[in-house]
This record gives sequence, structure tokens and C-alpha cells, in this order.
Amino acid sequence: MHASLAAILFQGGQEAAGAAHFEPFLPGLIVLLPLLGFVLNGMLALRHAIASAKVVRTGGELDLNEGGRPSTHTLPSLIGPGVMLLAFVITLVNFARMFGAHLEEPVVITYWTWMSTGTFAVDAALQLDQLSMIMMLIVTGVGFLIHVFSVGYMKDDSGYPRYFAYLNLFIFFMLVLVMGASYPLMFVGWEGVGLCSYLLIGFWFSDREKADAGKKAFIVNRIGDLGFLVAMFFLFTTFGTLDFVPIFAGAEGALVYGGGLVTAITLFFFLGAAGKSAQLPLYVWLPDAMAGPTPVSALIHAATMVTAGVYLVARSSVLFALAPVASATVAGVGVLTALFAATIALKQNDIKKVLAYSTVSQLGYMFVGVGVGAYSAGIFHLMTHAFFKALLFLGAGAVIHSMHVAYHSTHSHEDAQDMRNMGGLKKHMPITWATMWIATVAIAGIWPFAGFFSKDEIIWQTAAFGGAANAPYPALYMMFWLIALAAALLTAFYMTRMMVMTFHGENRTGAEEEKALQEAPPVMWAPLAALAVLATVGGWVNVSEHLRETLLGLGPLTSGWLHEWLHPITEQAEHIQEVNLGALAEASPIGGGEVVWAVLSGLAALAVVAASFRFVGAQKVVPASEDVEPTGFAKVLYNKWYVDEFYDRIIVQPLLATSRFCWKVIDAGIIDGFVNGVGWTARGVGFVISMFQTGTLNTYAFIITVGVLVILGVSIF
Amino acid sequence: MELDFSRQLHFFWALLPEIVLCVFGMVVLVAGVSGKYKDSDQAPSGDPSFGTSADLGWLSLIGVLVAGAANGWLYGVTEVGQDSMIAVDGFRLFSNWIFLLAVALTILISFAYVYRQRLQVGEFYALILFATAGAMFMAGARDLIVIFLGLEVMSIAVYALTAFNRRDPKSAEAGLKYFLLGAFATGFFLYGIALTYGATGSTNVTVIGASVASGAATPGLLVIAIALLAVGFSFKVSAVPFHMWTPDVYEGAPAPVTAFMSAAVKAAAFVAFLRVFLVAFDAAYAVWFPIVWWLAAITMVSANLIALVQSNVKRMLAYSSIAHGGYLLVAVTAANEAAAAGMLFYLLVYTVMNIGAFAVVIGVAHQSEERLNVDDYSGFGWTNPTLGVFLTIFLLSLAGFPGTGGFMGKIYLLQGAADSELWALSVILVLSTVASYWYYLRVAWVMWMKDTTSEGQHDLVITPFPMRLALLVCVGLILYTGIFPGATLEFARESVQGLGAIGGDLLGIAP
Amino acid sequence: MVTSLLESIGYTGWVLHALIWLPILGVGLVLAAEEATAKKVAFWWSIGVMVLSFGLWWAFDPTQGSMQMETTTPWIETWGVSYSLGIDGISLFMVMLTTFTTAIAILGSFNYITEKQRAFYALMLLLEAGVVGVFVATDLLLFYMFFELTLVPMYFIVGVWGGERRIYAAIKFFLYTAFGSLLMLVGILYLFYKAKTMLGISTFAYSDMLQLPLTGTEQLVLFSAFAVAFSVKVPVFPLHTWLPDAHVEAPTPGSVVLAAVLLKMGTYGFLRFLLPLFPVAAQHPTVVSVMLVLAVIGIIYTAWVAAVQPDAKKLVAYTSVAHMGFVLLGVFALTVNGLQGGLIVMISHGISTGALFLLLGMLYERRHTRNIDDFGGLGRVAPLFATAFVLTALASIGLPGTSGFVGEFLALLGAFETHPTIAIVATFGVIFAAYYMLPMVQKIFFNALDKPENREMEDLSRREIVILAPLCALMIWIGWNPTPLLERMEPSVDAVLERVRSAAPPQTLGALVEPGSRVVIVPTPADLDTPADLDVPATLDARADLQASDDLDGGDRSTDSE
Amino acid sequence: MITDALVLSAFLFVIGTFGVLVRRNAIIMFLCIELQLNAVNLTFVAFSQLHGIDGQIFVFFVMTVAAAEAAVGLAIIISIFRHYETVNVDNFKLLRW
Repeated sequence: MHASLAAILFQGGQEAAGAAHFEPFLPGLIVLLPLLGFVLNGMLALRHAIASAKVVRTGGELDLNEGGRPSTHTLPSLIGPGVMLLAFVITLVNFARMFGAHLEEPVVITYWTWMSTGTFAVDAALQLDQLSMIMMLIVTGVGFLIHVFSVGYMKDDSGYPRYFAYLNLFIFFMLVLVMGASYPLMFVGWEGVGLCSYLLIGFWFSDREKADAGKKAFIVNRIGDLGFLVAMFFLFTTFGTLDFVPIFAGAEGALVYGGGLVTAITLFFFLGAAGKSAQLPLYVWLPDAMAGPTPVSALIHAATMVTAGVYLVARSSVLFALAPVASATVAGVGVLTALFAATIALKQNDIKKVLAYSTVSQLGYMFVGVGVGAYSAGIFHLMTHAFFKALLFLGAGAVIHSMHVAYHSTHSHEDAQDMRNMGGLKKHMPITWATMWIATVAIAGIWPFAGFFSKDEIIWQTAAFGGAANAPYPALYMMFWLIALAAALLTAFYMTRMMVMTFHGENRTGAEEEKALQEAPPVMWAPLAALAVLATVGGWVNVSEHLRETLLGLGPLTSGWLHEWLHPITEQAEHIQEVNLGALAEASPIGGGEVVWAVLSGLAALAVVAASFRFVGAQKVVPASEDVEPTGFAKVLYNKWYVDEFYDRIIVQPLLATSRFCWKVIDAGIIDGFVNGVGWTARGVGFVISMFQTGTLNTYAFIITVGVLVILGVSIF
Repeated sequence: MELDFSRQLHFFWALLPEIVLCVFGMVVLVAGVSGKYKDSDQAPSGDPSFGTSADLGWLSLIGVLVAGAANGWLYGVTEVGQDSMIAVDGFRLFSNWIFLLAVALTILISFAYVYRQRLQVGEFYALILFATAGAMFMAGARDLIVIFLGLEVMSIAVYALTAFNRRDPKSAEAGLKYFLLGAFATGFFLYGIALTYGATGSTNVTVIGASVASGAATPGLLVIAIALLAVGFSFKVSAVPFHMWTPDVYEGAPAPVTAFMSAAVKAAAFVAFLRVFLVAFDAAYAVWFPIVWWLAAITMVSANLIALVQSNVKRMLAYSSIAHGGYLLVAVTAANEAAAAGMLFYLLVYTVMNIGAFAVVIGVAHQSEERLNVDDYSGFGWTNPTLGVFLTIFLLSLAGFPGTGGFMGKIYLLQGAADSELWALSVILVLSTVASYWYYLRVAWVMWMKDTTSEGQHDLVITPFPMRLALLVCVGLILYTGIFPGATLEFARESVQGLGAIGGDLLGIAP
Repeated sequence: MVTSLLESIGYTGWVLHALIWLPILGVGLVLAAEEATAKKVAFWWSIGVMVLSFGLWWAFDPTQGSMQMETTTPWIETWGVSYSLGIDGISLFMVMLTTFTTAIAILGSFNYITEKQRAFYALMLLLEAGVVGVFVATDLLLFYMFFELTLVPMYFIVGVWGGERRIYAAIKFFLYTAFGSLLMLVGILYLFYKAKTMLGISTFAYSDMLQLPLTGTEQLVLFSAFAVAFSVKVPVFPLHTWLPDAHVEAPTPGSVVLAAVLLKMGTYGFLRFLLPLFPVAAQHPTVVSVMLVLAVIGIIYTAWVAAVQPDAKKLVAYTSVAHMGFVLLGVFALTVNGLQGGLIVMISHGISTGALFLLLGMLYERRHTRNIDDFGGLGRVAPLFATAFVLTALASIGLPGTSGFVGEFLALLGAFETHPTIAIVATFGVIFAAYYMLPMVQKIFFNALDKPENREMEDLSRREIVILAPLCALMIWIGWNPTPLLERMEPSVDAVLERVRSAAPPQTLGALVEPGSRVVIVPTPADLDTPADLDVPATLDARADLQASDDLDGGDRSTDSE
Repeated sequence: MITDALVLSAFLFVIGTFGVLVRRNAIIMFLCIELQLNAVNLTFVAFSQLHGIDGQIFVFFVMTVAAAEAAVGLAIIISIFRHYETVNVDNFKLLRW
């Protein structure tokens, strides 16, 4: 393994298949750097933890600042973001090289044989291609920004080094996930990020709620992982390997279009994806996951991890293209989730909860995209969403931070995340306000911000796919399309509501506290600014021809680059669709081409934003302490359709009951009862027999005589 | 030298070991009546291993050694002329070794006991020697008359020994029960002999065998005769349901006597059983096979089950010895070379492990008949580690655990059963063994896993030199036969060559 | 380098003997030592044995699947029993695991065992000798003896140094296991008898038993006899109830050894004896499906039971059953992946569960309770402890990147190849693993640190770090690079499977059971005449005759030829 | 002729057996056993008409043995009488189960 370590560090790996022009630059190091960061920060964290444990053990309490920034925070602050920056730079170099070279075949770099039995072998190998490259850029890039933000956000936390250790570990696993050259390796990252999310959600593990949230996330994710595993089993029995390249190469040969096998495989994969990307019915863990530090929500539960499901589907585009039913399921679940989550978001008061459900909803859009075969569109939205949603979360983080400081100053125990306690923050934190508005309009899908292009493309593709020459279920897709449009408007509404409640109107924090409210420090708003830029222009890299033909495309500023870039990945899937479905429709089911609907939806979104700005602004919002439970349908939304309660009733409680039954009744009762019963029976029988031993001679003589007679009888007759 | 049984004198040579024992027995007896052994009522003191009370013990041990020498000498002789009443074959000689070993060990563990219990040493040792002689007669007999005489010589001596402790009502009661039931069973046994004689016209085992094989024997009579003989032997080997006397007698008799009975008396009965049924009634296997099969099965199962509920260690060992009788009956049922050899081997091992166990029991009981309850063993192992380990080894061996002779013995028995394809019986054997683990381990756990109930509970445990010697011999032999059984096994296997049907093909089963 | 060194000392010639007899010698040394120094003697001695055994890693030839380093000394000629040892890819790691965990367990008991120390450490070494013997014996009787011998030390370890209901647990453990193994003994003697009649030689040698042409019925009966013995040890679902009691009552080192190696004796038996000796029965559809279903029940059911245990040690005990279920699943998948996966799970379970028991033991030493609810928030006072525990727990629930995943993945994969449905059901085990493990971790180390007595809890001591570090390292190393292990196993596994496949699989039970099983239930003279000849395939018959004849020529091993 | 003797002895034997079963007095039981033995003796004698002298020789041995048994037996009965002042076997129940 040492040899392979050297390989990771110094050459690009043994064989680089089909790397005609593209020579990877230290790809192993990209993965290794965050790991290194984890190890270093981990040691610091342990040292720090042991120190603080001493304090705790002696009865003292380690209050937040006693962590002592200079002593314990310096190194992590350097290592954490530092490794990320390096990794990002190396990624950029590789990106530049790949950009130059017109890569047709993915580059697979093998380091060592991970597992190898007689019939099954999988290598520890990284795969570099256009798709993984995009993901690497997002992960390292956005990841870096969030690390930087964290330096500010977490500065008062006593678990500072541990926090960065986890964060680095997460990045490591995330990179393994997107760079792994085979499903098992991807699965390593897949569960690895799940682990980190578990650790980070429960970062403040002394709080029961938070720890529970982490546990919930892990277990729900494992349900999805079950699907992932089974799908892998199916693949292996079909292809005899689990490496991407051979599978996709042989897929069309080995699998029948729309056949049961491929459908099963893809559906199981989607189960995994739904778990990881919080789709119906497995989305429940994501809102709870907001228990973690806000930058974590930004990184893991908005920008990167939760999009892994989308990545999985895009990665397996060939398989999904071969399985129309599964694809329809993906799109259907996606669109339903988009709508469902949006409705819940309407009534949430916790700023992070709103963003959480909005994330779920946006992920739904991505699945719609990959579900209707617009894989590049899905990835595109994944990217833009990473920008503006990260921005929103970090902004929310900044708000919460300042709110928290405010309440801390007066030792008030009000909820620093409840929007009903905010309002009018605009004048206190203008930068945050501005950047978050950018993100909001972006997510609302208003031209020319990133969200507009990405979301619009997905919605349009839905229509186009449904209208294709021989599309499987035109009506169904038309419905998807309409729902997607509707959900988009809801998005616009609840986002505006959030902004208004947070930044506009009267301040409801409290007279004393208000004085303490202040703008976030540069280390925190700098990332916001950077992301704001991306959220603005991020959409311009992938504008469809139709739009570019018109003014909407901003002429030379934009291009359809991303689609071209991803072409090598998606072409096979697209080809399969073209063969089986024919050309996509040029007009929507109810008339009108892409441009028309783009304009319409854009305007509609704008209208909704404007309207709701007035509407919500007009509303009288009272602080959380004085507020009352909503009634009627609002109550249902406020309580998230009671899904958690429902699951608890039909799954969790029955499972616990069964478990207890198995233990008390079956195990302790029946089985062990039987075992001990045998023992007691034996002794009982023995006791009974020993009763013959009466002690009187005549009994003995009698029994002996009986024995004689029996034996005589037996032997004579 | 050559033994020609047409010459009377040669019978003396053939019976040399027995005669030696009898002579020594009489000498000890006569010496014992001299005044200095008159039992006094004041409590004894001093070392029991040597001095007045002990010298007769050492004397009888010398007798045993001489008899052993005679037995060894018999290996050199060869018989001329068939069907004598006395067999001079490996089977008999091997059995003699067992008896001599048993009696030697018994004497060694008796020293302190007779001393503490103030028994009349002369009669005690003499009777033990006579009993041994009787056992050896049985093993060496090729004639039903001799078997009967041997049986009685042995039994009468043991009756007396059982009732030997005049101060103990239990001892007397045990004696009475043993005596009456023994005599009762002797009646059946004798009747069996009579009918055999009637059916075949001879009391010589070999002749009987010939006439049974030739079909000359009167079938009806023969069947009844076989059944009655089976009963007679079953009583002596205490096979269920003829075992009723065993627990009471073993519990009531003085502990060393119990040890002797469970080893030598049982062994004698078994070897005679095997010789008669293999040599005389071989051709009638089909008649007695089911009888013995069922006896074996019932004995193994019920004895082990009853032993589970015993709290008196002596009584528990009594039932365990009944159970072991059941295992040995499996060998009789199998009736082939491996089985016969297995039986000899097992008897040898059983002798050492059982007497060893009794030795420790006597020690824990402070050389008396108290403290025989299992709970009296609590914490014993940690206060007396050596004795504890020894007893554990004996128990494991009785349970038939690898590394001990008991295991090898069981394997050999099971091989015998396998050669006759007695799978069901084998399964019964091993399952009842599982049950037996419980009560053997029970002693072990009380001994090691419970704390002493009272301070200095085991301070009075004394193991004088002779007993230590006996214990060492037992442990040594158990481990030797358990780890390097090769030689002993081979010896046993050769010893059964030429015994009746053995060596030839018995039933077309043993290949 | 190492290889040449080993060659220079003739390592392969004596190592197997040494691994059995050195611990026994150690027993003597420990008993001779002072009460105070006994533990050190035992520890360093076991370390020595461990180091010695690690030489196998290099001395073992990964290219061949047959027995290696074989030595045979005639022991009981009368029965053809020989003291013959050998090692192959299946037993190699079991041996190393044994020596390793014994050393760890001994080190782990320094504080736990406070009285009667000499006896304790002597028994530990005796146990080690026995277990190693089980894994290297190539003679059936020898194997059986070691198999039984391991009971005695364990019986005393549990019974003397155990907890409240220790005696009950000890005797239950003892009788349960003995019951199974005695049935196996009858089976072994049946094989012995067959060898005597069909091959014409008295032998207990494993290699000879492979020659036996057994009919379907015989194989089924013997299979069940052996299967019961091993299933109790494993333990397989309905026969598992001795395990929780034994684990809960046993002292920490006892639990460690019990979980790490004693259970493996069962699964090892499946691989070494059941499959090769009775291939027809082993691949009979009914048999396979029964075993697989039991395995799945073991995985799911015990996971559920574990999840609701208030006693942490009992919880982990139940998880052992679940893990062993994966092993069983892999074994009866009868595929290379399945078997190798099973073997890896065996190793991984040995490491992770062993570590868990050690950690719980350390917890018990500090707080004198194992009740999960008595803890809480320990992560703040004992960060190292928490880190080690979480890592171990993750390895135990099979998180990728740890040893647990590799094993379970391969086992499930192998099972899926032959029995997809069952494998899918079994895969639910990964969910329930999280369902039982995470709540425990949370209740012990997370949540509020609200109990004062937990506040004082000390973190890991140096000794404890030394104990846990290698275990954790192994979990991760095997998780990322199991190939060196797999490649050493593969040839032997192939050999086993080859052996199984070469026997034609019967399609129905009817085809298997031919009328007239010759077991005497109620004896009648009819049972006594020689049985009708067995319907043996001609080829096998010929081989048997050949064997018989040339053995009669040089009939030295034959007891019956004279 | 022989048959008659055999039947007679069989009867005697059975009577002896019954005696042992039904009587409670140790001495009487012992006498019944003696009766059994003598019944067997009768059988021997009867058979020796067929098979020659051996049977009758056997009888002498049996008688001797019986005498010896009687000696020991009565001694035992006396010793137990010392303890219990009775020879009714129903009283001897120290040893049971």
C-alpha cells in the first residue's frame, strides 16, 4: 500500500486509459489533502477535547469562549480552509488541462486492488471525466468558501478543532463519492458523507434533540443505502463487474430497453438516491438535520451531499435511459417532492427550516431534470443551486450569528432562528441583506440570475420530453410540467416571505437586543459576496440555443457550454432516448415554445415576488413568544402534514413493539423457556423415577421380580 | 511352563494369584485377632499411615503385590488340553490386573478410614482380599460352577464388608439389603445355571457354546436359562431395573468398601457376563441381543436422570456407577472385538477414576461418613487446590472428557457399538452423557465457583501418605490413558483375542 | 527478507506444534509464578506466541489451496489416530486471530481480574492452546478433542470470575455446546466405521474421510449431526440463547475470547468439515434454503432483539449472533464471494466485537454498571474513549472503509448470486444494524452529561490505548486493503467449492433418501444381518476397492487385517 | 418323571419368590430364599438323571454356599437388630430415594 501512496502523491497513477491529451495533475492529492486535514485537525481536536474533559471532570463547565481562540483555534483555522484551497487549486489545474484536451473516454487512475475474490474485483481507482470534474469543482470550491465562513461563524465554539476535522473528513468522503471509478467506491463516499453528516448534525451532541436528529439522518440514509447495495448486487450478477466504464459500455448489450432487470436496478438506485437526496418518502431527515451548525447545512445539506443522489442518477444515465418506467418514477417523485416541500415551506417560521424545505423542493427539480433525460440540465441546476442555496444558508448563518450574539448579550433565551423574532435586520446587516436578495431572486427563477436558466431548462425539458414523438405517458409528463411550474411560483412566494420577515418591516428582536445586532465580520461576508457573484452569473454557462437566439441570452455573455462539456457523459443516454422516443417536442402540450414559457415563468415569478413582498409586508408579524398556533389548513402545513407523526405511528413504534416481543416472548419466553424446560423436565423425570427407590426391601424384590418376568416374557414369546 | 489340567496340581499353578490372595487373607485374619487390634472406644490419634493399625494394611498390600507377580508369571504359561474349568487367557489376566489395582487402591485409601472409624483392621483387610480372590475366580472361570463359587466368595465377603461399621445403622441396613437381595438374585442366577445344565448337559462354558452352536441344546429351556442368567448378571452389574440395591448399599457401606464395590465387584460381574454370553451363548445372540439392548438403554437413561437429583455425593456416585454400567452393557450388546477390548479398557479406567473420586470424597468427609452433601464442597477447590484439581480431573474423566482415560474408554465402547451398527444405542449413550455432565460439573462448580460457607470449613481434611499415593496413581493413570492410550488399548485388544467368537467374525458385522 | 529468515530457522517445520504447546508450557509458567506477577508472565508469553504466529503470514504459500506445513505423528495406532496438524487459507487467519485476541484479552484483564489471578491466566493460555488446536488439527478425533477441551477453561472462566448468574450461564454454555458436539462424535465414529468397512483402514484422518463414498441419506444424517454441533457454537438462530447469558456473565476477557474466536470454531467447522465431507447434503436445495433462512432470521431477528436490550453487553452479545448470521449466509451461498465474505466477517467480527467487549469492560470497571441508561454525555469527559467506541461501533455495523463492510458486502454479494431474494432480505440487516447500534452510542456518549457519577469518569489509560490502538488500526486497514487476506484465502476456498461442486447436486429430497436407513431403533434379529450394499457410484466404488486392496497389502494401519 | 420334578421345583421356586415378596420379617425372607436355592437343587438333581453326576456335585456346592450365606446373613441380621430392636424390614428406611 505504501507504493500506491507514493503513486497517489507523485505520478498520476499507473494507467490512464484514453488520456490522449489529458494528463491528470496529482488527482490523488485532491482526495488526500482533506484527509490529511482531517488527521491533523483530528489530533488537535482530541488534544483539545482531553484538555476540556479535565475541566469538566473537575466539575467546572467549559464555557464557549474559554476554548480560547488563539491557543486552540489558530492551527485549525489554517489547516481546515488551507487544505481546501490547495485541493481547489489542484482541481482547477486539472480542470484547465481537461478543458484543453477534448476528452472522449474517462480517465481511470488505479492505485491498488481494494477487494478481489476469485470472481469479483474492484480497485481503489479514481475516475476523472467531465461529470466528476464539475462535481469536484463544486465540492472543493463551495467547500472552500464555506470553510472560510466557518472560521468566523464557529469562532466561539469550544468544539472548533473537532468541527474542522469533521468538515475535512466530509470533503474527503464527498470527493471519494464523486471521483470513485466504481459503484462500491462511490458507496464508500456515499456512506462516508452520511457518517459525517451524522457527526456534524449531532455536533453539539450534549443536546438530546440534536443527537437524535443525527441518528435519524443516519438511519433514514441507511434505508436508501439498502437500495444502493441491492442495485449493486443486480449489476454485478449482470455484468460481473462494478466499474463504471465496462458497465456503461456493455449496458445496451446486456440490458433490454424497458426490461424488468434494468428497471429493478434503476429503481433500487433511486431508492438510494431518494434517501441521500431527501426525496419523498425519505425526506424527513433533512429538516431535522438543521440541528447542525449552519455552515454545515450550507455545505452538506444544500450544496454537496444531498445532491449526491442527482449525481448518482446522472452518473448512471445510461441505465436510467434504458428504464423509462424508472425514469418516470424519478421525475414523478421529484416533482411531487418539489411541490410538497414547497407547501410546507410556506408556513415555517424557523429561517433554516424554510431553507431546508426549499432545498428539498429544489432537489425535487433536479430529479425532474434527470428523470426526463435532461441530465445536463439536472447537473446544471445542481450547480446553480449549490451557489444560491449555499449563499442563502450562509446568509441565514450570518443572521443567526448576529441574532445569537444579540440574545447572548442579554442572556435572553429567545429562539435566534425564528423569523418572527427578526425583522428589520436590513439596516443592521446590509451586505447580508443584499447578497441574500440576490440568492432569493436567483432561486425564484428571475432573469438573468442563475436559477432562471437552470430551473427553466428543467421545466421546459419536462414539457419537451412529454411531447416527444413516442413518449411513454404524455399526459403524465404534462402534469409534471404544470406542477413544476406551480411549485416554481410557490418557491418565489415563500422565499420572498422569508426575506421580508427577516430583513424588512419592524424589528421584533427586542429593544435591548436590537442594539447588539451587527453586520457579520469580513471573514463571513466575503464568502457571501463570492457566492453572490456566482449566483448571478452562474447560470450563464448553460443557456439553450433558443434563448440565446433571443435577447434573453444576453448575447455574447452566455453560452451553452456546460451542455457541450457534459456531452461525452450524456450522449449515450441521449442517443438511447432518441432511438426509443424520437425527437423531443418543440412546443409545449398547450402550445408555445421554450422562449415563450421562459418569459412567462420568469414574469410570473417576478410578479409573485413583487406581490408577496407587499402582501407579507402588510401582514402583522408578532414575536414567537406572543404568537399563537395557526389553525385550519395552515396548521397542517405548519406541522409539515404530520408526516413525522405518521411515520412514528406506523413504523417506529411497531418496530420497537416487535423488537420487545421478540426479546421478551420469543427469545426469553419460548426458546429459552424450552431450553430450561428440557433441563427441568430431565430433573423432574429423574425425581419421579427415584420415587421407586422407596427404601423397603420388598419393593426392591418386587421390582426385580417384575423385571425377571418381563425379560422371561420377552425372550419366550 | 505348560499347564496340563489332567494333572490336579496344575490347577494350583493356574490359580496361583487367587491362592496367594487367599493365603494372605487368612494370615491377615489370624494376625488380626491378636489382642493389640482389640478396638478401644477412646478416640484414636496419631498418624494412621504407619504403626499398629497400619501394618496389616501394608501386609495385605504385599499380598496384592505377590498376587500381581503370580499373575504376571501366568503370562508365561501355556495350556495343553482344552475345556478345563480354569481359563488362562489374556482376558482373565487383564481382568486380574483390574482387580488387583482396585484392591490395592482400596487398601491405600482405607488406612485413615479404618483408623478413624475404629474398624477391626484384621477382618477388614482379610475380607477385601477374599472378595478380590472371588472376583478373580469369576474372571478366570470357564465353568459355571466356578463362576458361581467365585460369585459367592466375592459376594459374601462384600456383604460382610458392607455391614462392617457396627456403629453405623446405615451400614447395617445396607448390609441387610445387599445380602437379602443378593441372595434373592443368586437364586435366579442359580436357576439359570441349572436350566443351562439341563438344556446342554454341561456346565462348561466352552462345551455349552459348542452344543448351542450345534443346535443340540433344548431350545425352550435354553431361552429361559439365558434370560435367567442375564437377570443374575444384571443384578451384579446393577443394570436397571435390577439396580435397586445399588444406591442404598453404596450410600450405606463404608466409603472405601463402596469404592471397591463400584470398581472390582462390578468389573468381575462384567467380565464373567461377557465371557459366558460370548463363549457359551454366542450362537444365541439373537435371543439375548434385545434383552441386553434394552437393559443398556434403560440403565443409561434412568440412572443418569436420577443422578441429576441427588445431593449426597456418595449416592450420586452410586447412580453414576449404575450409568457407567449402562455404557458397559452397550459393549456387551455389541459383542465384538472392539467392544470386548473396550470393556476391559473402560473397566480399568473406571476403576482408577472412581476410586480416585471416592478417595477425595473420603478426604472431604474427614475420613468419616459425614459431610457427604454437595454443598459441603463449597470453596473446597480454592482451600485445597491439589485435591480440588484431582477431583476435577476424576469428574471430567467420569464425564468422559478429552484428555482423560474416560474419554478414550467411551470412544472405544462407541467403536464397538459402531462395529455392530448400534447407532441408536450410541446416540442414547452420548445424550445420557450430556445429562451426566450436569451432575459431575455440579460438584466442580460448587467446589470452585462457590465460597466456603464457614471459616476453616475444610481445615480437617487430611490425606495421609497412602491416600496421596493412591491419588497420584489414579491421576497418573487417568492422564496416561487419556493422552497416551495407545499401549493400553493395544494391550486390551490383544487380551481379548481368542475369547469365544472374538477374532472370528461374530455376526457378519465386524469386518 | 522475513521469508528467508523464517526459512533459516525451519519455521514451517515446528510452528504449528509450538503454537499449541507453548501456551500449555505457559500454563505451567503462570502457575509457577507469583500471584502478583502472573499477569505479566501470561501477557508477555502470549505476546511471544502471537509474534510467533505472525510468521505464518509470510511462511504461508498463498498460491496453493491444500493443507500446508502438514505434520503427522502416529498417536493411537490401534485406531489409526494420528497427531496431525496442517493449515490452509481458511484456518490461517483464525490461528492468527486467536493468538492476537488472546494477548489483547490478557492485557485487557489486568484490572478486571483481581483475585485468583494465576488460575485465571493459566486458563486463558490453556484456552488459547485448545482453540489453536481446533484450527490446525487435521485428524477428526484430534479436532474433536480440542473442540471439547476449549469448553473446560471457558466453563471455569465464566463460572469463577463471572457476574451474578455466572454459574447458570457457565453450565448452560457447557451443556448446550457439549450436547451438540457429542452428536458430532457419533457422526465421527460413523465415518470411522465407514472408513474401516469401505476403505479397509482404521483412520480418523481428514484426508481419508474425504475419500469416503457416502450415500445421500448418510450424508444428510451426518450433516445434521455435525451441523447441530457447529450451529450451537456459531450460534445459529434457535440455538443461540446460551450466548447472551454467557457473554453477560463472563468477565471481559472471557467475552472477548468467546466472541472473537470460540464462535468462529463453529463457522470454521462449517467450512472445514460440513461442506467438504458432505457435499451432496451441503448443496441439497432444502438444506441450503433452511440454513440460509436461519441465517437471515439470525440477522434480522437478533438485530431487533439487540435493539431493545437495556444491558449494553447483552446488546453486543446479540449483535454477535447477527454477524454470525452473515457468515452463515456467505457460507451457504456456496460461491467464492460468499465464502470469502464469510471469512472476512469472521475476522472483522473478531476484531470489532472483541473491541466492543473490551470497551464495555473498561466502562464497567469505571462505573460498575452496564445499564445503558446509567450513562450519557460521556463524550465530553472521555473523548478518546468515545472516539474508539464510535469507530468500533461503525466497524461493527459495517460502514464502508472498515473491515465490517468488506465482509458483509462480499457475503451478501455471494448470497445474491445464488439466492437473490434471501440476500435482499438479509440486506435489511444493514438498516437494523444502525437501528441497534446508534441508539446505544448516543445514550452512552452523547446526550446531556447529567449524572454526577459520570462526570468523574476517567478517560482511557495508557494500557487501554495500547490495547485498542491495534484493533482500531486493523479495522481500518482491513477495510481499505483486504486483498492480502482475500488472496491468501482464495485457493483454499476454491478447493472447498470445487469439492462441493464435484458432487452431483440432488434435485429432490426423494432422490436423496433411499428406503431402509439402517439405524437400529428397536432391535429385532432382522436388523442384525449385514446391510444391503450401498448404492455407490461405480467410480467411487472402484476407488474404494483400490484403496482397500493396497491398504491390505501394506496393512500396517489396518487393525482387522491380522 | 423329570418333568414332574422340574415342575415341582419350579413351584417351590415360585413359592420362595412369593415369600420374599410378601413377608416383612428378615429371617423369614431369608428362609424363603433358602427355599429358592433348594428348589434349584432339586432341578439339578433332576437333570443329573439325564446328564450324569455333575448336577449332583453342583448341589453340594450350593448347599455349602447356602450355609456360608446363612452364617453371614444371620450375623448381619443380628447387627441390625442391635440398632433397631426389630427385624421387620419396613423399619429400615434410612437409605432411600
